[in-house]
Amino acid sequence: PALALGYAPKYPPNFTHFDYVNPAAPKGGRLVLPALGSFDTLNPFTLKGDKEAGVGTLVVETLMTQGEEEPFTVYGLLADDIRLADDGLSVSFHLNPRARFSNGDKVTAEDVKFSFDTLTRDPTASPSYRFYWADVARAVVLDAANVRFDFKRRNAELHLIIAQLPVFSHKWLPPGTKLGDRVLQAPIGSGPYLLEQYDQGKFSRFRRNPAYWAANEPVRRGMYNFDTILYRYYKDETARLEAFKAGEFDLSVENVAKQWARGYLGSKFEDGRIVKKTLPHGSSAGMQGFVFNLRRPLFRDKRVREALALAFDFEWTNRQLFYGQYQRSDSYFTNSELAAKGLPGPDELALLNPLRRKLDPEVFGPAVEPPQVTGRYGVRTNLRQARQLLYQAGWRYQGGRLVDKQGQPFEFEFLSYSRTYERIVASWQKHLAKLGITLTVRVVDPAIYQRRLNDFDYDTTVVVYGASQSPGNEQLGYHGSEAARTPGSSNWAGVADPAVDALLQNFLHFKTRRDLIAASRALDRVLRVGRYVVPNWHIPYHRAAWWNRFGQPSRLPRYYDATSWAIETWWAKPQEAR
Amino acid sequence: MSLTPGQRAWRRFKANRRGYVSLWLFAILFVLTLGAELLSNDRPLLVRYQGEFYYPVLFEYNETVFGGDFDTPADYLDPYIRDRLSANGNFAVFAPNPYSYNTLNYFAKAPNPAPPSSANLFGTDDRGRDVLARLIYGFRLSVLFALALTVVGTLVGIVLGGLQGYFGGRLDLTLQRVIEIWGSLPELYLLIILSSFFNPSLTLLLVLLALFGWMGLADYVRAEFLKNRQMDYVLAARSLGLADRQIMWRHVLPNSLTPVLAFLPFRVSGAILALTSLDFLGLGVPASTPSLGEMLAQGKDNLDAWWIALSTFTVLTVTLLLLIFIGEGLRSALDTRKG
Amino acid sequence: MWHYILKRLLLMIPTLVGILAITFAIIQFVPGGPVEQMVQQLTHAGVAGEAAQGGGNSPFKGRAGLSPEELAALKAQYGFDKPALQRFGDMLLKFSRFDLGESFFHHESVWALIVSKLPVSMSIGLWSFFITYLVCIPLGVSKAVRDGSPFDLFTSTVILVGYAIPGFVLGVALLVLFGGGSFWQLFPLRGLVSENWADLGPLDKVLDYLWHITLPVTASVVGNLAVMTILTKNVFLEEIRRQYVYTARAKGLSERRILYKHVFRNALIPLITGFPAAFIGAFFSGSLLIETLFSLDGLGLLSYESVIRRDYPVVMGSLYVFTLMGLVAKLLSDLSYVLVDPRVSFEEGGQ
Amino acid sequence: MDQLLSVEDLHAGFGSRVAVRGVSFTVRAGEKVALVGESGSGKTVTAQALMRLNPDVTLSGAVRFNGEELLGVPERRLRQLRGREMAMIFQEPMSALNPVYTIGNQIMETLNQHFGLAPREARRQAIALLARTGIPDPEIKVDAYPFQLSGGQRQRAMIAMALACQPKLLIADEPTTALDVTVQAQILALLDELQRDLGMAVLFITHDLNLVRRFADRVAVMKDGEVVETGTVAEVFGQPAHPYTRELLASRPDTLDDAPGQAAPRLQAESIRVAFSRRRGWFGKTVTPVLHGISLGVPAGRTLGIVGESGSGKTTLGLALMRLIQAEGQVTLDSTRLDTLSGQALRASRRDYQVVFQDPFASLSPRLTVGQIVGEGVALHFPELDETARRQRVLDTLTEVGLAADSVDRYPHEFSGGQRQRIAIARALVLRPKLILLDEPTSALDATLQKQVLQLLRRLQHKYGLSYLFISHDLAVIRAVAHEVLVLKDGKVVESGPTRRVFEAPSQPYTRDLLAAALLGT
Ligand SMILES: Nc1ncnc2c1ncn2[C@@H]1O[C@H](COP(=O)(O)OP(=O)(O)OP(=O)(O)O)[C@@H](O)[C@H]1O
Ligand SMILES: Nc1ncnc2c1ncn2[C@@H]1O[C@H](COP(=O)(O)OP(=O)(O)OP(=O)(O)O)[C@@H](O)[C@H]1O
Ligand SMILES: [Mg+2]
Ligand SMILES: [Mg+2]
Repeated sequence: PALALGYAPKYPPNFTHFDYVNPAAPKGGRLVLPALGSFDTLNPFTLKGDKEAGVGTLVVETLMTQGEEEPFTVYGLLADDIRLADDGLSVSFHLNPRARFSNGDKVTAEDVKFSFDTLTRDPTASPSYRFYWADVARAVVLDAANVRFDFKRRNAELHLIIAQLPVFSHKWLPPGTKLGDRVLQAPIGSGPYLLEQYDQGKFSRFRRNPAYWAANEPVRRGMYNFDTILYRYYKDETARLEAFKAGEFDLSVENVAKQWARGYLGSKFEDGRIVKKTLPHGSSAGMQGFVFNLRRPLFRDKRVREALALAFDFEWTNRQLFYGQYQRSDSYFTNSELAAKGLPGPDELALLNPLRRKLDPEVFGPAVEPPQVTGRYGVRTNLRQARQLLYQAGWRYQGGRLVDKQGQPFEFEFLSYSRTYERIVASWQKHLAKLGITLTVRVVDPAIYQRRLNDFDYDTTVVVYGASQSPGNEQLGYHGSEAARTPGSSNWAGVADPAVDALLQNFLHFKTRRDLIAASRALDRVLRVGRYVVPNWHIPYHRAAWWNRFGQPSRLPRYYDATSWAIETWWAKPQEAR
Repeated sequence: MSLTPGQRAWRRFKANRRGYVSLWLFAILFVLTLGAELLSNDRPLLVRYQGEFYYPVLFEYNETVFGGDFDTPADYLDPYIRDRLSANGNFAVFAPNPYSYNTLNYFAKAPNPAPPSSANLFGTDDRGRDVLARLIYGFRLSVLFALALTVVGTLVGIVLGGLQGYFGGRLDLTLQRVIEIWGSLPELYLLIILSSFFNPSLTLLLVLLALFGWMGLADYVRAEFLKNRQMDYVLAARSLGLADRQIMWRHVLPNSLTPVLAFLPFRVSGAILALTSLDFLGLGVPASTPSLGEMLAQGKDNLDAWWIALSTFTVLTVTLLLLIFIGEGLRSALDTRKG
Repeated sequence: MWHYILKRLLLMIPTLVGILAITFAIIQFVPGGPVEQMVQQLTHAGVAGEAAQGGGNSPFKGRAGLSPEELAALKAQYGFDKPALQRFGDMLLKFSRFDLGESFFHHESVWALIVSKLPVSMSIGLWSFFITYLVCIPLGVSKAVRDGSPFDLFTSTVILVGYAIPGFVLGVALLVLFGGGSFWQLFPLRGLVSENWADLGPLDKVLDYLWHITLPVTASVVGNLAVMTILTKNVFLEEIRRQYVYTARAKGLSERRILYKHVFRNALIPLITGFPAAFIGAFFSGSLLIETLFSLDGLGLLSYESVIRRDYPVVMGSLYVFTLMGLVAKLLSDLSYVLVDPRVSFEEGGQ
Repeated sequence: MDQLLSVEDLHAGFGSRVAVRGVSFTVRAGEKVALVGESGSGKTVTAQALMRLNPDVTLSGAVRFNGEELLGVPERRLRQLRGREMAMIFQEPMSALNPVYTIGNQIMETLNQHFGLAPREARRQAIALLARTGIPDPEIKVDAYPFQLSGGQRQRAMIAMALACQPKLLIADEPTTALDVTVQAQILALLDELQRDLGMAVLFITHDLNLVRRFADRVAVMKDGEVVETGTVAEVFGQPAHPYTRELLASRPDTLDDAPGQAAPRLQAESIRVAFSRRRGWFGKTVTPVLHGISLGVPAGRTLGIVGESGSGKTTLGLALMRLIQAEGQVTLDSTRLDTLSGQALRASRRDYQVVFQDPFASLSPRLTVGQIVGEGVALHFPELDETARRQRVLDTLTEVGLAADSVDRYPHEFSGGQRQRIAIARALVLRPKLILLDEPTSALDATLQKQVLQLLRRLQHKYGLSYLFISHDLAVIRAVAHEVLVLKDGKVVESGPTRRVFEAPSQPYTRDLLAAALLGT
């Protein structure tokens, strides 16, 4: 019933509930949540339209569900069993005989195939499904309760990814209708909630399905305790925060440091009516950073990149701009066991040693840490070091500016589509100026930004190398030399290094989690030595505030999203339930 | 009693106390900010270092001149340089407000935006720049920008509106169509296109806003001209043999200025605000440019940092009030029926 | 007159075609089209916030961009596979039947989209419009009569302070003050009506509606007052000393009547210039910032989003409709000149 | 008889400029008092002060109406009196009428204000009033806007408006300046009738001494803001005490003594036609022909007088000849075809022919000083003159028409009606053109000034060989200046010829009527 990627699932087959829920949580009450923006469709699967916030998760369920304490383990939900073929080229699921759609119909293999086919073939469906399951060749109905997915090629995690397939009843889309014709009809799903009422762009209200089939399944016990879940839509952040403080909704998750520090204040916080808390999590933060586009000759030299990174004063930035809420990101797998630390271990060396000739010797030393700024003269010490590196790289001073051999001044541009970064980059600009380097900030509109990103037409910009707990073939997209040549890819830095390519192969065919960890750490070391980015920061906890009328389980999950955590595991305190 | 018309207009202007005083105040503010570099600057007015005098406000000196490390322009607020400048008999005389519009106060006590303190009288903005310095420079820049934009927009509006209204008929019909088409151009897209070719700059914005800024006024002027060209004095002027140009300029225009004068102050302040309006598209001027518009946008984003919004807003309101009062003075100066 | 009106109406056709053609041409040069928009939506590249959100357990499986075939498919979906001229021709043909086409990003026709935003736009627009004119004209008149008095100074200051506060700052201030989050809970923070509107009685519905629009209308009106008031004041000052005023006074008319009948009509031309446009505009008014702030779905937001997202059918469709209205408004204001002042004519050379 | 109105020691001023100093006079109920005097002596200011019409004028002294002190009463009370008890006919009917309302509307308004008449009834009365003032087709004219009327028609609309509520006191400021003698007689008869029937008193401001003699009971003579003499008409006219009064009475336009010799033709016009199109209702349009093919000629150094009923098309004819309105027909000036000229050539040609408009106030740009107005043409057509020479020339011309030198820097609205008329004359004369169209150029001038201006015109004619087209209702003036006359009626020439012949042996009945009416007053 459960399958994990390269390790044994935490919960045994006969487990009764997750540890991070309260199996005895009382049902009832109401949870009101904010949503940003607007919605004009209740269909979560289409390309067009602004999507409603709840339908996708509350009304529709997936074949299997992920445990929130392990990197990548799926537990049975609609499918109670999963079997990966020995050749790794197909996976089959056995459907739970109890599984029912909200209209009472049994969930059949036909529905699963129908859902898959619709999502990947319907022209009005969002193309992201096509991309996501591009390597799945077809779904095959074996019998009413069994369905098989055939793969085009072997892939270490594809069987777990297809387990995330949302399943809806074929009755929702009678023959001849397209997804795009079902704009204001929510899908017929098997989820714990039913859409009760909505007003386009304003609110949507869900009622707990009293006949929910999975109420006592182990993956659902003690979860989804509210009778009503109501989303209210706000278009403006200020309005949203004010509405929260006015009690229009119950839970606010903040992601702007300044707001967190200054907006969540007042008597309601002081007397405990609103609880303001940081909730630690273990999710990998990946790497956010200012990436250098190596396609530009200016950044070809590693010493130059290193010098530029030395000029960035994270300590000041964090203190003055972020109220000290962030931590420096040091790795491409920040905040996870996948990040390299200290000297390489034996597993890593096993991967690195064969490439020793192609690798910078620094890789075999301690993992590279981002520079720090300390002392009375602050960043000056770092700048002196940077100047040294620049001298080595052939730069010199002329007329108060840093110039190359041809006398061309050192100038580059920071591209962004949000004003936020002007402020963040300002101090870097200042320090670079001291080095004689001119950094200009260019803010463009999102479409132009995307166009320039696709064409790799930028000097530097801020990007996130997102990372799951279980990295996979996306790493090839980030760092592979093929991706470096493909317009529109995510190899923003343009890394084209045979050694990196070799290391990336490890993500396609690994056996155990240990292998994966070793592969990640080895890659991490190499990339960090490459100084492709000026590492930014991350936050290892959620910033959340809520009205004090809810019960929470005593344990937090490890990898989770704050809002889902509330929806799934909280309950209304009876005396205060509204 | 023998005063030229100009002198009489000036007397009427002076008679409007409010407008007169406002003009003075505005002129003083403007002249003061023209010398912004002397009021608010991160480069000292005078430095004595190892027995020699330097004038950083006028000349750029590299850091190495003062014993620094880098062969790049000195940052006089850097503690390393400050230490050198205050050691054994050296000294530096700073402007009353030792920040320029783009100076980061790297040593603010509180996170940015930092509230008013002795270091930053009006606090700092959200990246640590001194609000007072930005106000001083921002006022200067915004007013210059706005005046330029207003002059251009008003002139074009008057000329085209006047031509339409005065000649009527086919010219009117044609110009009207041209204006309609022109006015419906997707300004935003043009900006987006242009900004993908050029770095947004003040000049670019000035040109673009000027290209589109005159249309509203043209309608009003046209209407006034349509009405006034029917007056008998126009007939009389024609009978003198005046050319249309002269009739328009001397006879119709002075009597058609009411809406122009009413809108003038608003155009100026509108132009100041226009500097912000495109910011949210990333099409405004670079944030390093000190403009009142940029400060307002900051004020909105940092509502709890009241010192940004409040000080900018005050400057803006005062400017606007002064302009309106000057406008009223101007109106009564042109109103021959009075006084 | 008929002749002139007919001429103007006929001229609207080439004007409209011209406008559409130019805009269409310009759009061809806009960097970053709907396809890029969609790609960004699909791949979530770039960072807008200050820090990437860690969290969640959804395994991140972003792929290395889109393949050329996928891109081509997306392009075809938006009709970009056809040559521009053909697309333009198709569009004109459709527009001539008042068929505005389908939005790229919404599941609705452009018409339906515009219509669905009208309640918000009209609510704010019409109320602001009426309040503006109802306040500005009497205020401007009494300021003209009392030119230079303390009353004049005081009201000038007040309306100018109102003018100088940008709408969004005022909006935020109102929201914070009266939204209940930090100070007083007097007005609702979002929407046009309450969630339970359907269950209310007729009177309650009206009250609920008024209660909801108070803040947004206030925020959008306050800045509008100054210009109109000062304009009114100035034109009245201009007219108030004419001889016909003495004649009217000699008839024994009250000052009110003199002002509002005799002077008013003479002063009307500048006041009326913007009027039809403002009135028609009131139905289609949109203020991005106020709509966003009060979570209203209006045309301001629609236009802005359609520009930013490159939702060209919406851009062109609304341009078409609004321009048509604008042209009609302009004609109306021209006709109103003649109505107001019999001496005005549009003929060549006057007289 | 009790005093209806008594004015004592009235002072009025504009800022520092005092226009009226210590004026006193009385008007009894049903009495007709004439106020005569020099142009610019303060008659209009005095009249307007009685009703406190102009808030910019500072007043002191006492004005008692029916025993009630008016200078102190609140506006509310004044409003009840204005229009109802005391009504006013303004000197310049064009500027005094609201340009954007029909005259009917403006008359009805008074009726509605004081009698609360319903629109339908008010309209009926308005038409009746217009008819009584002798406006032809009152049912149509009631819907005309002021600019669609001739000068005399406007003036009659003004009179109708003042008489609408049958006031106790009528203040008539030059009420008949634009009326031909027949209509004038009709108006005077109307006033007489009202006085008889209702006991209406009339305060009558005029320059026309004949009128005073014929019509008034008592007379007050003003000069320089003061009343220099009062008394019954017989007393004042019989034994004038003040030198100014004597001078006034002595001034009569002397008759023309030139022999009607041959002279080279200067202006020649062939079958001039003009039609006005007028909007009817919203979209309709009617075209009314006003001139039906008029031909005329003016020799060099001669004056052609144009007379005719008010509304007969005199002004229109003049403007058509001057190429200021659209017209058909040929116009030749000194062998130049004016009607085919256009653009720069037309503008340059304008130096040779100038116009003095019937309504001087409206023809003066309100925002230019008199110096600018008069100097404008000089600067244009005599570019060779420098600033000082130009100014000197302007000053000289202003002095010639009897305006003080300080006028140069004042604005048109700061003058009296007669002064404005002289400004308009100065503007035309200063260019020394070959031909001047003078449309009622002396209607607002007192007899002395009138004489002075006419003499000036004649002197210039002799000196420079100027030709004049002289439109006037005042047949005495016509006789004094015109070598030939043209009698217009309904847009057609009914009679023309040498003045003496036409005046002594009119061939047409219309001309005979006209002359009869005029001589009645002599
Ligand atoms: N608005 C004004 N400002 C300044 N002076 C004025 C104003 N109006 C009139 N005056 C002056 O006041 C004096 C009296 O003018 P008023 O109009 O009463 O003369 P009047 O006797 O009616 O002359 P006329 O017979 O020419 O109409 C004149 O000298 C004139 O210049
Ligand atoms: N703009 C116009 N539109 C329509 N009708 C007009 C217009 N101007 C003048 N009229 C009419 O043309 C006729 C002739 O007018 P005109 O002004 O030439 O008369 P006039 O002979 O100068 O009379 P007066 O002695 O009263 O000045 C009048 O009946 C008048 O109503
Ligand atoms: Mg007078
Ligand atoms: Mg006339």
